[in-house]
Amino acid sequence: MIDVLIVGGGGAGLRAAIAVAETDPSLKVAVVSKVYPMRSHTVSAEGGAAAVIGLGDTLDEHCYDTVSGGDWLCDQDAVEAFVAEAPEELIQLEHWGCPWSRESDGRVAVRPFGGMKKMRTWYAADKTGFHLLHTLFQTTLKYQDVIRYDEWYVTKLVVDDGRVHGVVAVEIRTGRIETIPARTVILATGGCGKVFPFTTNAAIKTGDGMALAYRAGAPLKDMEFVQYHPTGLPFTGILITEAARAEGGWLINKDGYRYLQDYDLGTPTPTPKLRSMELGPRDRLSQAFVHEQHKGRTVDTPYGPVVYLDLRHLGERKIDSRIPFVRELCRSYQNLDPATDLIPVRPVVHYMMGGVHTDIDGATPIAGLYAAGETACVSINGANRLGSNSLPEILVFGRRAGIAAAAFATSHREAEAAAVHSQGEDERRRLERAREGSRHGERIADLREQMQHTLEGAAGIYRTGDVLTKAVDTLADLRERAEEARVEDNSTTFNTELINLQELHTMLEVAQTIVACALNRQESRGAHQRTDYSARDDDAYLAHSLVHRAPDGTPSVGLLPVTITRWPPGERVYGRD
Amino acid sequence: MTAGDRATAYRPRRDPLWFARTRTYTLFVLRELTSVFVAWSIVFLLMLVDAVLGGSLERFADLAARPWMIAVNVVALAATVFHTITFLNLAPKATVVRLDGYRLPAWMIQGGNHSLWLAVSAVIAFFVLRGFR
Amino acid sequence: MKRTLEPYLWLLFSGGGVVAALVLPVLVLLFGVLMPLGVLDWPAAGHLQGLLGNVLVRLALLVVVVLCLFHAAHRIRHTSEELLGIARFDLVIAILCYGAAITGGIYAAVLMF
Amino acid sequence: MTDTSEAVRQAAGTRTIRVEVSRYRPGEDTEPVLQGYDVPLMTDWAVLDGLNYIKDQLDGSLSYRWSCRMGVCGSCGMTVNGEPRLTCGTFLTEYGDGPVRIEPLKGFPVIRDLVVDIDDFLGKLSSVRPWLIREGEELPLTTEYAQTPEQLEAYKQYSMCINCLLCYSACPVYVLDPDFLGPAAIALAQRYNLDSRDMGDRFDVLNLDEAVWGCTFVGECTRVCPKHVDPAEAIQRYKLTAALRSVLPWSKGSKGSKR
Ligand SMILES: Cc1cc2nc3c(=O)[nH]c(=O)nc-3n(C[C@H](O)[C@H](O)[C@H](O)COP(=O)(O)OP(=O)(O)OC[C@H]3O[C@@H](n4cnc5c(N)ncnc54)[C@H](O)[C@@H]3O)c2cc1C
Ligand code: SF4
Ligand code: F3S
Ligand code: FES
Repeated sequence: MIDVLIVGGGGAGLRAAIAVAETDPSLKVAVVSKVYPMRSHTVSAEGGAAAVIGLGDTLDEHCYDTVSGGDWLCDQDAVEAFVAEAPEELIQLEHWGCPWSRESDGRVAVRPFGGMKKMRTWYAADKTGFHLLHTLFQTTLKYQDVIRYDEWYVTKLVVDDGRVHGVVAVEIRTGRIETIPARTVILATGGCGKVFPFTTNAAIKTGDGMALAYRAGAPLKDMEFVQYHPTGLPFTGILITEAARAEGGWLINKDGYRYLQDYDLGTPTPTPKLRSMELGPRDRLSQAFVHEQHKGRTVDTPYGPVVYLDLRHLGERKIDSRIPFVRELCRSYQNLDPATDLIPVRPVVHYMMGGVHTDIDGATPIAGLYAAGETACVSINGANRLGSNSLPEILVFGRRAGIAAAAFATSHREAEAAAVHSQGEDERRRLERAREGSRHGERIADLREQMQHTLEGAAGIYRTGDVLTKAVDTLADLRERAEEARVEDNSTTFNTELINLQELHTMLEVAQTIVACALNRQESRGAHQRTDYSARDDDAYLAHSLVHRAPDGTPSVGLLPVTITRWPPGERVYGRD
Repeated sequence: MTAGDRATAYRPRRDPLWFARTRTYTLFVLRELTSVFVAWSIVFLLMLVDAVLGGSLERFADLAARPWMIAVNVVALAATVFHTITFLNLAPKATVVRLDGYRLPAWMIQGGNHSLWLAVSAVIAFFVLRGFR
Repeated sequence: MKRTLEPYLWLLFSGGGVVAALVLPVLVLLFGVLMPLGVLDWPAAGHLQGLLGNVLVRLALLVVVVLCLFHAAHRIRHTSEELLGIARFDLVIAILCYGAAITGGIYAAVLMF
Repeated sequence: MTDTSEAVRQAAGTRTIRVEVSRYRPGEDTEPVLQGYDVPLMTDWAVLDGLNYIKDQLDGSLSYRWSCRMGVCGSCGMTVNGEPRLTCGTFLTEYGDGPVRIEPLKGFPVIRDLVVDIDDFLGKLSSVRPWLIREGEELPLTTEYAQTPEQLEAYKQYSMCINCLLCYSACPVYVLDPDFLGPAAIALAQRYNLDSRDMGDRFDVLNLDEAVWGCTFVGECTRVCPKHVDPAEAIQRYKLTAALRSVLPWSKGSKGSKR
């Protein structure tokens, strides 16, 4: 029997695993991941990780930037815990060998980032997530007792009587379906960007953990808050990190005009100014793009309208030392050189603020079930996450969840529950039936594509009641059709089609909650902008959306008050001192 | 994972002609085969030394002038030159020189090596051809 | 800890590689190509005897011979194993290759001293 | 990520390219067979987009690994026209009129179609202790170990490895002898050896016949590495370190050169 079973080998999952191993080496820890841990999507994070390390910076300022950046939808107790622990976590990573970029005297270097009033973003050139994940992964190799289930796909949480008892998972390589009993489970499965057609997210980001928890009866929170990043490469959706703007890049429209000055984001200065212009928050920058498009000031390309990111004035040296990966990506995927050419960019789905509802220790309402990382919603990101807050978040709350789960596992030493066997058998039969395949139904890819376009149309940067209402029906219909989807592969060995089908189901589940929450929130806040309710409405909606799965499988949305400690709701001000 | 699961994996057979598959593999093998001519050169040198010490230089000169001998030695020359170039070019890989924390670029080390080669060759030629007159 | 001879063999191989690189091309060029072709005249036997009469020259020559033979032995051992896929006979091949190199070295020493 | 099907719609009527994919279905095939598909030849398409098109539109039973589609997760390595490549960073147009032949990475057992077994590498990686080793008192979590940009530069390149294993596939020594520790694992050992903060010693695992001494400096690992790690250099450097340490037992080799 596993004491702490972690679903997900990304930054959050690995940090949790180490925390458990260090807390109590006698506990049995396992990490189950559908890809080898170092392939997890944390690997793609580029820009950096925020944490206060002196230089005239204070914890309060980081809190304020986070809370105002999140349009006051953050739980402030969680933000305070997060900001207080982030520096230790990043130093811990340093002690484990993370190659942070340095000042000439040997101290860790920091750079500015969007929505942050001080320079507090630590970075490892522009491959921060890559170095962070590989450092964590290589460090976990030291803990030889951590059991790894690499390339196992979790399909179900075994929950009975309000208490988690383990998971059911498929070993992708052999097709073996197994029930793994566990005293506690931590979900660290990352985000769900693949619900949308155009995203920076990897193929694996299909919202599995959110759907697993939701189906098992745990609520999801703030699912309407989907972050668009203002600078994605057209076609591929590859991210051009915010660090490019932090180092001094400009956003210009088709007339070469720095258009952000028209959207209450400050006045242009030649060098970057914190919390101003290109260093405003992502929601506001992405919204500005849509207005530019309506004014006809964007450039049309086969892959939709774009504006340009101009890095030419930074010069080759600075580009190569600070953001070499940007140059590499532009060269290999866009066939241009940012030192001499403009980079075409457009907003792209990037990050999920919402997720599994947890408290500040990662605990969900189901006993023994925890969640951390992008899949969770501890509520530090509110209505809009600030760039570089997510990497420290996965560390801080990965560790917290690990410690909390370890404590729970130590104090709850019951034997295996009967439910483990019966639920495991049911799930096995369901999966085996799915694998038998069907030559009829529609293609998985076609259904997926319809879902993605439905979401883009209804839950994009701007939303409207009618369209959302229609999307509710479309998604319900798609769910039925997905039950009949065509499966051509009935092999037991590395059957990726079977996995893709499970992922389609989880994405549809998540898509429904996004639309339901967006429809329910009749105001505009942060990343959620309703054209039919264009103002923020603190009287009615200074509250989280909490969505449960009703017995008939449809989402049912309620509200949960926001925790305010020291920063009463105010106006979000950028570019004005 | 059981042994049975592993058994289903396909294990490709060894490709006996692997070195012919890409140009770079072939170059590598050629580079390694220069060693045969290095050995030959030493044999040839020892024959020369034997002749010089035994007073039979004439006979050695006759042997060396046979067309097949010349052919072998032309190939040996090409091989040893190829060896020299590849060996001196690859030397900076093992010896990373740092000055002031920054790495000396490879071309500098390579340039130094090749200059040394020319110098040594000149000295040897000098002694063989006219030294101790 | 498992002991291995490889570091020593590799040092000899590398040293041999450097020596071979620096001295062999010019020697082969002179004695193997230019002189036999008549482009250059053979030096007088006395001149060469004079050179070899110097003990330092003989010592240097011995070092060149031994190192180059080791270099060749090392590479021939590895290349034959890779080329022919006979790494499982490594021990035998190694004994043959290095054995030949050692024999050559001893022969050279006997010859010159 | 890539919105493949929309692009396909827009390009209806454009040229196609023949893609030959190696299929191996255990139980059905005794050895891999090539299966041909016609894929739209889009200028922006990577080989991986071609595979996704096949999987999504033509044949759902094709298996391969991929995730990030931006050359950083390291999962999409395959043999493309005989060369080990990251398929997300290799473009169909490079192969003009085709055909493009896509096979699994050479040198590894094939689990299915384009998926190979890499567990062997993970074991080797663990064996070189790829983590920072410290002795004595730890600094508290309020202070970082100082490291100057030059000290960072000394190992940075070796820390860029994405574990894509193209280097193993290209190395004839590894392909002939799977016991060889191999390029990436040694480069990652050197990544820590050369880190000014590390106090560990990896001589026992690197100074072995099947570790650095197995390498005959073919240099293919470096040529195919998409991240310019230069594992060949890492290995040759450790050979020198290990050799000096063997003949001069008092020299602490790798550690000495660090500071
Ligand atoms: C391109 C890009 C750039 C970014 N840059 C930054 C940045 O500069 N700064 C910043 O702070 N944040 C950044 N972010 C956000 C940040 O990287 C992510 O939010 C964070 O890495 C998420 O980590 P995670 O551990 O929660 O999930 P992931 O790293 O996504 O890991 C998820 C894990 O769960 C496993 N898994 C999922 N489903 C299952 C299942 N059903 N069964 C078994 N295992 C499963 C996966 O295999 C994987 O191991 C960026 C994001 C992207 C996409
Ligand atoms: S060294 Fe290069 S080729 Fe080898 S695994 Fe690492 S990144 Fe890939
Ligand atoms: S290709 Fe192989 S032999 Fe050595 S230099 Fe690279 S590991
Ligand atoms: S898909 Fe991640 S490296 Fe190619």
